[in-house]
Amino acid sequence: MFVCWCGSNIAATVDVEAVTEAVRTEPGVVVATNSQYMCSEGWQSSIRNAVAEHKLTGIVVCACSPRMHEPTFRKAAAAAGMNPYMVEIANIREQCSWIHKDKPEATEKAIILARAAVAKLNLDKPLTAGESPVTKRALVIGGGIAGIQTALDIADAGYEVDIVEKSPTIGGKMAMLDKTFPTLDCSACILTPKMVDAAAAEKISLYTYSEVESVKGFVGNFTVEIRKHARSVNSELCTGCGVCMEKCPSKKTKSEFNQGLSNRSAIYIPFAQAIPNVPVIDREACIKFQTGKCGVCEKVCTAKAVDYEQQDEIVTKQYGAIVAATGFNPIKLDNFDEFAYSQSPDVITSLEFERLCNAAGPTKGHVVRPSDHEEPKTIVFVQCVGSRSTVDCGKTYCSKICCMYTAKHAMLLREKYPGTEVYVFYIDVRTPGKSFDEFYRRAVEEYNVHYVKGMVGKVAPEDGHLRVQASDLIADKQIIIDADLVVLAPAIEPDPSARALGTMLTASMDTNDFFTEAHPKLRPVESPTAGIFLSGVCQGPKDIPDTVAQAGAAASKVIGLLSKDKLIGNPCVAECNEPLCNGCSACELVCPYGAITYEEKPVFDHGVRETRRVASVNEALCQGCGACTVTCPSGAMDLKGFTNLQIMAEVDAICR
Amino acid sequence: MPIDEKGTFRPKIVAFCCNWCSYAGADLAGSSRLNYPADIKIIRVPCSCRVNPLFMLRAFQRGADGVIMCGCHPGDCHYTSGNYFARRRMTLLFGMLDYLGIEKGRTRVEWVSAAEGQKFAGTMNQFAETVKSLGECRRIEDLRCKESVG
Amino acid sequence: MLKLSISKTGELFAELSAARALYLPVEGGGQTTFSRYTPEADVRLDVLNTARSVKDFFLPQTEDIVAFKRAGKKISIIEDRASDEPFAVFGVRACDARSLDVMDRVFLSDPVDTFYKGRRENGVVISLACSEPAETCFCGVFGIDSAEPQGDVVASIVGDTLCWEAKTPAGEKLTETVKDVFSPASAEDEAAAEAQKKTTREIMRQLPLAGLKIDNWGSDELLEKFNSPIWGKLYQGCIGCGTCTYVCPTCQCYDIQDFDTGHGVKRFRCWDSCMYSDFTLMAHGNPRTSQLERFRQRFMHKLVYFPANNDGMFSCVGCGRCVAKCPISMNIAKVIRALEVRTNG
Amino acid sequence: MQRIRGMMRDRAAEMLRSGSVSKVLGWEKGEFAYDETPAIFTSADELCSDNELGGLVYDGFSSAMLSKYLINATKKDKEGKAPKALVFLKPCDSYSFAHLLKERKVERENVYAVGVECRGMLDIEKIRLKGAKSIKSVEESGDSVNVSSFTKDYTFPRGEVLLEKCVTCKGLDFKYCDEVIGGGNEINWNRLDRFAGVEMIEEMTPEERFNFWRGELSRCIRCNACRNACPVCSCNKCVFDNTDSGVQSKANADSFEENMFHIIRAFHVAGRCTDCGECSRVCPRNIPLQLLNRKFIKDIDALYGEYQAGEDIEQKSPLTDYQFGDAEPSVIYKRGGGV
Repeated sequence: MFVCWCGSNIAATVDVEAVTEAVRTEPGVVVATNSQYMCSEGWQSSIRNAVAEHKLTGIVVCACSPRMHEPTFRKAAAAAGMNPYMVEIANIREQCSWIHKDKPEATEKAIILARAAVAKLNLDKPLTAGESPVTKRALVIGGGIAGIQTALDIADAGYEVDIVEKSPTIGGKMAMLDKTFPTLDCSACILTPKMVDAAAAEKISLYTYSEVESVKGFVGNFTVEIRKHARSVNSELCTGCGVCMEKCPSKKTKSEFNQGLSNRSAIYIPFAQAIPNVPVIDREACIKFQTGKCGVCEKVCTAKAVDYEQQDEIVTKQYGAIVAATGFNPIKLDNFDEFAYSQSPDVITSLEFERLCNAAGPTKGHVVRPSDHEEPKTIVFVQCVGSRSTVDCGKTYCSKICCMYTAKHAMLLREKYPGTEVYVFYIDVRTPGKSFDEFYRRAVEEYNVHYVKGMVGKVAPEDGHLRVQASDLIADKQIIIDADLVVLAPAIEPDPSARALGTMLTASMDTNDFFTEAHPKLRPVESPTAGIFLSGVCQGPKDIPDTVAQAGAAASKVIGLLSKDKLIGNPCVAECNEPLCNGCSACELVCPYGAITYEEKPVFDHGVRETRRVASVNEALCQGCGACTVTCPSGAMDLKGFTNLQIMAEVDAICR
Repeated sequence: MPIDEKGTFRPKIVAFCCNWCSYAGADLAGSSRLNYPADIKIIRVPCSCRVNPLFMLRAFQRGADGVIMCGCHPGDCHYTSGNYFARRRMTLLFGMLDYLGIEKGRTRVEWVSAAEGQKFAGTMNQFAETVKSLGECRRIEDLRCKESVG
Repeated sequence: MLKLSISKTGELFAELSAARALYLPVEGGGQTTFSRYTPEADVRLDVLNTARSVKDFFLPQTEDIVAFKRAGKKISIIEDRASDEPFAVFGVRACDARSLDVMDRVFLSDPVDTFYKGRRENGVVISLACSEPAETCFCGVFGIDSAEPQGDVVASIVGDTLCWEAKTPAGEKLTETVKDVFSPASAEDEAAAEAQKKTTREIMRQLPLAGLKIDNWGSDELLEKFNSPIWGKLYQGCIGCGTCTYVCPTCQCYDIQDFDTGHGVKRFRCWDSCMYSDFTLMAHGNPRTSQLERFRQRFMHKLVYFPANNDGMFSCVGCGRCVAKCPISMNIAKVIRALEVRTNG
Repeated sequence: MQRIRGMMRDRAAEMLRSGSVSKVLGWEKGEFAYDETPAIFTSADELCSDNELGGLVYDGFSSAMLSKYLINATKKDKEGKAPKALVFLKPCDSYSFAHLLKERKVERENVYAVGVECRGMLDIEKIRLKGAKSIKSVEESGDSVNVSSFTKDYTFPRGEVLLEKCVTCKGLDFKYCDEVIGGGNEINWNRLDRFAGVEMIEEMTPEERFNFWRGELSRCIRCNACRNACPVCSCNKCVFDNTDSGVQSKANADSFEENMFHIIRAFHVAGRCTDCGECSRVCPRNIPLQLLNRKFIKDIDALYGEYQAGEDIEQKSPLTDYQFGDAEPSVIYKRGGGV
């Protein structure tokens, strides 16, 4: 028992001598002493001497908050050859001397706090932190800008990294965009070099047209099965000449890349800059696969790359860290009848609009009405379609990017087609970002885009026009616009693959299926599950700069992890007393880290031997919160360092 | 009844504080020299979800007159979800104690962040005042623990 | 024999309770149990089985034995057993009255249990004859005459008259203190009482459990009974609760536990139940690891081991409480019936 | 009921004979008209016998729930093989069965669950309290119950002698059963709201509530019948039995332990309790224990949305789930009465 004066910080209101005397007779206390500054080097060496002289197995220090000097005293204990976790601290400064003025009162409280610490120490057990090796390879799931950036940064630090992308090419949503706000850079111009870098990087392996099949293990030691879907084209042999696509007789499939605004062949690459530049056969659309007759592509392929017999392949690999970068999709608008999206081809989504604007798009960059290929004169943009919505088919959150891209679209239109009238209907215009508000004001002021605060009530197709009924909340009146084209800004939602992935990774998700971060403020790019990191929109809506920033942040966290040879755990983790466990799964359900699994195990308890289902804690994953300990009715789950008996002993000592 | 020399009732109060927010909030109250009664003694737990209803009842058994639990604000839990579980558990437990006729003012949950030293001290002062006004806890007590002998 | 009009029992109880604590069957919470007499108490002399038996007064469910106090590193021993005060229990039925014989065998033989002895010496048992036995009663199987119970004083209710007869010196001493409320019984009263006894005995003979055969139980049957495969069938419904043992007037097993009060330790004893998985739990484990063994233990003890060690006295008195209260309606009567045939053929 | 029993016997015998199951969990006749015992039948002959003792029965006294017996009945043998058992489940029992499935105490493939029609179970205590003594036989006929004793015959309206748990029945649906014998999911007796009792207590002043519960809980003899009968209390070792738990206690040596045991007992099954009412039924001291469990159910329903344990085994139970916007514990202070 060591009592600190902390100069006069403690000694001024707590009678340090009295505390020392009072605790001297507590059970287990062998030596009790006090000093000016316990944390000073000199006193730490006296602690060492006391440990040696009295063969101490535990130490109580009455001093400042354990948040301040717990590591200091643990180190001192370890240096003295003691287990560092056999140290308890009674906080008699922050929680006693500093807040109480009356000396006898403060002294009495300090004695009680010291007794509680002794009571806890008497039940302390030496703890050893577990160690586990780290596999120095990372997996990035998703090959959009988030995944690419994360992979590039990790590879740049010298670690192996694999990208798994479910579509035939990397690039993601950004590849579909025409220009980017607020600088109006060409999206492809800034993305393609990164795609090429990713393909060229020695440390990066791409698994396109592939999905994660299963994830096992824990931080530093994940085992992942990756399903490589059959491309029906041998990537090693294919030269990317494109003849097969030209000759393919099945050309009536809607192009996913062009948002269904153009068609593609059954054997295809999604877009010209696709990486890898290797086609895949869409077996649903392929005549050979559907009827057995055709085989044109095989015949025309001089490289003999077409392989109809190719099967899905499962690749099993080890990783130390996993990054989720699964991205987003605009929500389906089938349930928004009021905007006539399903009824009229001239009601389009903003992503479709991007494709219309794009020089490589279906209209070579001419903005025309899909119905009659006429140039529209009056264009209406509707924001918050399904965002900030309370209806069932909508999302409660703000999708964050729509205000800015709508301003971009409106501006581009007015620049390219000065004769057009452009209306934007909005609930609020949100522009918190560098140069964002300036950008929006340019749209209004320089480009004379009509911004109308209010929601569109109905879009009705009417002899070649779209009758848009809306309310102008500022002018407080109903307005009707006969538009030629209506562009909707749908809410964005996490990619549907995220939910299943979340389960595999035991990474928690919110009700909208966005991945939850370990701490909303302080650990925004980590999942609560150790070793799982988050990059891009899978964590929440964000624009390209935010995505890239987060991608880099996730990469740096991964690098930090992979740079370690082994991980040293927190020994204050949950522990299952197997004979008591009744296998009810409650602990598993409340564990935010997926640290608890169940095993059939032989258990022996007081003469009864049986094999049954019991919980098992993965110490590498457990962070020691204790949620499981309270949810466990039998008390089988306990938390080392904060055991049930220890906390109750503290309660007893305090209430004595 | 524990009474000090001035003749006022000195309640026993146990406060469970989570390590990351409330305990740090208590430390901040300390370093800001914000006063609250010495009747309150803090027990550090990793997270509010570590607080078992058994501990609360144990405190009453051992003669506590009030028990308060503090944790991170909802949404700020160091372990993401611990305080949500704790919130449900405590809500149900307190409802049960009330149902058994035990004074509601003797139990409390408060969310205190590491930055809220002021709130911590304020909460403690208020809670101590409430418990003091309720007097010694008689409705859930263990007489064996109250005797001076044995 | 003395007598008293039933309408005047209030006076009797008031007199009895003046000098000592008086316990008698009182209704509360939908059940009748022995409670301390107050003028307001809803005394029920018609109820046969009290929810808890007379055992409570001589072997209470919990009882302080000794305490230890710690000051610093010094430990002192403090005697804190409650002092014995005189008391009387009124309305003890024949079965419960006999149960005290069983208990005496256990606690008054060497080494004598001084706690029990103190209470026995201070307690006067006023038994009450039965006139309307229930279908769950089977005291007759153990040779108990419910019409003529044992006790320090034996009371019976015949029509509107409470009859009172002291049977032991303690009973006589007690009677002396209340003799003023009684008048001597007449020859007709005696005759009516005798007639009632006859009727009661007749009903007893007709009860469904009257035919239970106990003669092939006892010490000679130990191994045959123990090894009978029938236990394997009987125990299956048992949920391992302690209801049967705690409502039983003769179950006498207890545990000794220490309670840390924070200031020291209170050592107390409390009832234990052989149905519990932690009964007889030792450091190495439990000698009876399955509910089958625990279930068998209870009945083997009552019907075989106890008589083997106590001159053939069974430690069941046929009160029927376990019959009425078992959550799954398994009970000693079913056990006796199922195993009544000589199991070795 | 005779007809139902016949169908039950036929079905179970067929399953045993064909070897589809190796045991049948049912009820067996007792010494009296009302003391049926749960029994495990392993042969069709045994099941169909009509001896004095023995043979499967089903009537108004088949109240003991069989669900919990499945835990032991389907335990793996030494070779690691689990026997398959047929179990008869009344509607409320089927929820408890479902909950055992949810907590993996019982594996679905080891059980053939047969739901059996229930018209509410009879309470022999209520029959006795109505004055019937020395009961010889109890016959149900329509809406009345005929009781004959050695001295007298009685007729009671069925609704007045039902078990309390049946008076407040939560419904006659079957959950997770392979088949149902009999049927009819309409409650044809005068059912009381299951939360009426809780509300009555909630409306008392804190003082009254305190006195009420002291009166009730002070009767507790710690026989553990409530715990051991509970299909959800299925820990291998209860904290109250575990000498290392820090809260072990075998008897209520102080009023605190009466409170402690029952608060924790109810809390440990909060969000898991299927509201079967076995705890109240088995209590030898007539303590209305279900009122504690139902308090939690009522609060859970009101604060976190209606939840019925055993309804859907995929659904998270309320104490292993949360919502950001859940009520704060201070919601308790806003309730009427007391400080």
